[in-house]
Amino acid sequence: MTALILFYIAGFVTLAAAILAITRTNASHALIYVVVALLAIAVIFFLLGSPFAAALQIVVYAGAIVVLFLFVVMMLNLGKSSVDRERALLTRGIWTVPSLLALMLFAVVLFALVSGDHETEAQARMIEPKEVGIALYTKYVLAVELAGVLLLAALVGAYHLGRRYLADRREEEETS
Amino acid sequence: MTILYLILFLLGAGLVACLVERTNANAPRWISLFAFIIATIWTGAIWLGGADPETGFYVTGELSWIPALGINVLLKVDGLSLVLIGLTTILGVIAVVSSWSEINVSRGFFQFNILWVMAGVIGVFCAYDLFLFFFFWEVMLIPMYFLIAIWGHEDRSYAAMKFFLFTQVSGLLMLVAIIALVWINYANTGVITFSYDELLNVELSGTVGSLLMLGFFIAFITKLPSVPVHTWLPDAHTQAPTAGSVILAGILLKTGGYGLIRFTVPLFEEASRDFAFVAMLLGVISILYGGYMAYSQSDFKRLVAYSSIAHMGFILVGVYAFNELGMQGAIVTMIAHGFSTAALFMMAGSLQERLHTREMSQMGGLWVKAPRMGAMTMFFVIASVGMPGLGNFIGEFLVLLGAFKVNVPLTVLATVGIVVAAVYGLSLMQRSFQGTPNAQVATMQDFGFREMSVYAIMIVALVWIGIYPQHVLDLAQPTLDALGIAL
Amino acid sequence: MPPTEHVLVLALMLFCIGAIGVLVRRNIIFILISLEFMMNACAMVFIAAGAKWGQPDGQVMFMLILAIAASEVAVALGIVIQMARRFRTLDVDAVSELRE
Amino acid sequence: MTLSDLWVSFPLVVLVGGTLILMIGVSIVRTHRLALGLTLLALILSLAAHDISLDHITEGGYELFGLLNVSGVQVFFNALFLLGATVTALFAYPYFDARVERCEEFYILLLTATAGAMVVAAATHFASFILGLEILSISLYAMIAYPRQSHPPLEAAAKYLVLSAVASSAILMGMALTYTATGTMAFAEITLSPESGERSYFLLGQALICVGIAFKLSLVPFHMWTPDVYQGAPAVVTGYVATVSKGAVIALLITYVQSTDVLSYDGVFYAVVFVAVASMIVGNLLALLQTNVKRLLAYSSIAHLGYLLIAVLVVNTARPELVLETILLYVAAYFIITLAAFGIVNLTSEHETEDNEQLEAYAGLFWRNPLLASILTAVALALAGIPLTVGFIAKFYVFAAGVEGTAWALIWALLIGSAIGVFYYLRLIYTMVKEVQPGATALPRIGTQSVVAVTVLGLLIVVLGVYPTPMIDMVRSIVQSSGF
Repeated sequence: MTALILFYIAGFVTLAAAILAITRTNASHALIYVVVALLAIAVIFFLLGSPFAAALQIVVYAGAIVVLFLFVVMMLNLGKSSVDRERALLTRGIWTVPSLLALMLFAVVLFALVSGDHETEAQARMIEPKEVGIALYTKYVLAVELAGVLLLAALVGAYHLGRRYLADRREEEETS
Repeated sequence: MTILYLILFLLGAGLVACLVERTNANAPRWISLFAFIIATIWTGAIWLGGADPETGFYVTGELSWIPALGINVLLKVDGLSLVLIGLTTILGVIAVVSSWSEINVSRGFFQFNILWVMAGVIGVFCAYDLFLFFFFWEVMLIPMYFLIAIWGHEDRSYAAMKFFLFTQVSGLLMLVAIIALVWINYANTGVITFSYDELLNVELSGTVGSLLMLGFFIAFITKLPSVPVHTWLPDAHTQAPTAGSVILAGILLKTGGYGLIRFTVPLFEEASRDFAFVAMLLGVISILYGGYMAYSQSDFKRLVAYSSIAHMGFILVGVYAFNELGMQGAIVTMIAHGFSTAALFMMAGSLQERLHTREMSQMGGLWVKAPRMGAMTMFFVIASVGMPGLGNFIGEFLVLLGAFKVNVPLTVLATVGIVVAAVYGLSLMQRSFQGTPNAQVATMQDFGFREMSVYAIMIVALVWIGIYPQHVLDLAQPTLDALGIAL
Repeated sequence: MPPTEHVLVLALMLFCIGAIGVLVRRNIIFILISLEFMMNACAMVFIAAGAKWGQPDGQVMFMLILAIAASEVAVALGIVIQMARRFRTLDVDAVSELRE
Repeated sequence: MTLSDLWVSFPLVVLVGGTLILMIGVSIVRTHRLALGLTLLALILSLAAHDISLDHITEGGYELFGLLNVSGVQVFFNALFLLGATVTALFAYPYFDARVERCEEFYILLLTATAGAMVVAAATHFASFILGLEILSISLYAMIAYPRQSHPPLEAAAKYLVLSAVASSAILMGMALTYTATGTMAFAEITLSPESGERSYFLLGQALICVGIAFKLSLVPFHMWTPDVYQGAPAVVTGYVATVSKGAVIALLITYVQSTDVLSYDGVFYAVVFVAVASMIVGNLLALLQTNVKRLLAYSSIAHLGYLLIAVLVVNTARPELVLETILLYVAAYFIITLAAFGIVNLTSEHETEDNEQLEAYAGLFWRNPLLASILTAVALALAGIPLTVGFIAKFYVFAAGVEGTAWALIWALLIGSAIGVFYYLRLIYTMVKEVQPGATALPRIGTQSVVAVTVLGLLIVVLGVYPTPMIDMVRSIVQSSGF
């Protein structure tokens, strides 16, 4: 029962953060909500008996992918002058809602860790990271290799698109 | 096999003509001319060679093509095919000569298209495999499209598009009907074959038979053309260059009539009989409508184009009279119309070349300046109107006789069409060659030897058919017998 | 453990929010964020289904989705950087030249 | 992993290995020519490796790790992908050489994209399906945006990315729901027991997967940005997107429909019928309005995939052999025609700054460059399905499959679509035979290798149109061996 309540709270946080994220006008603000939503989803994963997935969700998604986003957004500095943006970032109002949502999440996780009783469905059960690892390197070994090719393609693509060539530098010098 | 070689010969000549233009701009037309002369002699030789007494075919050829689908290159020439192939090769000569000095841009490609159209048409006339037939049926459109689109007159893009679209779409209906027929045969016998002879035996239930028959019928009357799918013809004929009009009116329209006789009627005999009244009615409407429209035209070429619709109405009436007289009449009309209308289109071409107009209001009194042209026009107008002693008369008379046995009121209406023909024919003559000469007509040149020799061929042909039609009738008779229809 | 149906409802709602974002927003960064939500919704269903059937496959699929999302973001951000550098805007419609 | 596993997957291994060697090679010496050479070598070796893998494939295909299944059909598709990639590489060389500073990465992406296509075509499991699809798509984003200094490619890449990612998400969600309902992700095991209470998830999942596939094939009404992508991408890449990426999804569609029998659910079936009819009609109608050759080809390809869907839809009413034969022939014909079409667009713009893609740019091409004009004419006629071209054979087969499956409504749509199609294909031809405008210049000198490639494709269009027997025999033997 407690798990159910926790799930509802996490679910509410997810949806609320997601809605807020996609309705922001400032990309940096939106990304903060994204982090919140992703963390809430990690909680749900945990409640679903997949601690390993929950950990990965935080490390890779919230940790790596969103940071990548943030990095690009900061680097580009589009729109009005960046000073305006910085100032807006610091106002109190912007921060209240994400903080509240995150706080709720924290409470949920805390409660889940303390209570620790999981009711299960007929077949439903907790799946250990070990099991996942075994599946990954037996049944899905080809998929892992293909994922490697996928990352290689992404690497080459991002490298070509992201890097500056001679012509780019020359162009920039001319404009500046 | 010899007929396949004839087709390949024309195709090859087309390629040579196209390629040789770079070295010599005059060579293509000579190549083309000789190719058609050789083809005519070739056809004559086939005729003289006589038919195989057992099968009734002059030549046959079979070659494996797509065995996986039971498709073969199956070519057979019987009397009907031979007559039409002869008409094709002779008109080929005429088309080349008629455009001798008209075409100045890319002559090689022009001759290429003419040769390829003719090769396609010959293929249509002797294909005994439905897939092959459809193949040729569509292939001849492409060079014809180019003839109109490249060397046509002011509205050529529109006219070429309309021509292609009508024939292509109606052709697709036929393709669906062909495939459905083949697959019905497959369901019955377990064999996929496109062979005409095999498919003649397919048993069809009433509705299915009617639907498939309509698929073929619509394709053929579009080409013929008959009301209500005739609207491409006035545009295409008017805009095409002279050789294009000659080929269109002389030969391409005949493939529609041929298709009706060879495919629609035998393959779907029962359905066709049920449909005969509608078809004859369409024919009569075409006759009257074509005549009426022809009379109200001011453009020389357009007038002749509409008159073609009227003449083609006779073919529809003749075929669907379902008796020997009607069919024979239709065939003779096809041949005679081929010559007489081709001649009139050539005349229009010659006039346009000299006067740079096709408007009859700009003409008048030409006879004085160009008596030979006048005489020729007079002859072919009269032939076209149906003067006894000339080919068209025989054809239309036989058609009317045949139709009379079946449906008297329609026959009467068709006969009215002949009277209308006389009216517009003579009006054409009067408006262009009689009356007071126009100022710009003063410098007009009369026909020279080249033109006169071509007209001579056509006059001989028409008189021959008119006085002694038995040759054509004899040639076509075995075909009609072989159709196995109680005529 | 929460019932699968409830997780599905939540995931579908998240998926729809993402889809709405893709449709409504014109700034490519926001479109990408919305796409991330859609992907996450998928991942959530896989995890729930894996738990429901007691199989590790659901989590394996989640990891594959992680790889996919990471690669897409990498290339997408590369395109974003180029767009920003060339057109000084991230609005997909504002840069639109491709039409009749 | 056994030795025969390795042999069967050898073409894929060669391709991926080739990618790595190419990467190493590029990192040592950055020469465009070397990159092209290594790419062609990898592609050809991979094609040759199929010969080895064929020896190990038994009737009905060879199962690899439960994720892939390789049979004659897959080998056929792979051969087409490799052909497409080879042609693309040949066209890309002069095109990028003239306008991009660093060209080598393009070939790496080309190889990974082709590997992705091969995975998609052979997929029998959701995991391999989505991975292959993503390898393909991600490579394509970068390939489309490759000439990053110009505007249209970047915009096209951004649009394609969004479009494709939405499609992927839809497919993923569909997979997840299907997995929830059935507890399996292998195509062959996906069935719904009739008493199951999870029918709604299952159907929603299948519907989402269908929507995703329709996105990837850019069928109406999921075609919104396709013309923009086609127009903005460099012509070489457009040709690749139009052929290989769509071919891969079609191959997958065959396996998927066959093993899950999803079309036997009425709702799914009629939805696909709607999509097919809409694609045929709307695709052709919108193509009428285009004055840009790339956009015209985009709409035309939408329509062509609608035609192809007819064959897929009659899978339960016509003989399966005929259905498969039709699809394979149609895809082969479509590959040849489309590659030739974009090849010509590419050829005529090799030395321009922007792609030479306005219809008016082709005015009088017949008199300026008869060879290219003749090939483009063959292409237009083939797309219109006129005899003498391989396009007719393909359309003939679709008609035959439709007639055998008694899908009369679809045949009517095909007839109407073809009729509309004739208009704009003819307009293209007419543009080429128009008189040369006074301002029009002769075409610049163009690279020999691209001309040869385009000429070979043009000859294939005509030769296979006149004498299709070798192609039909080959396809038929593949169909028989695959045990469809």
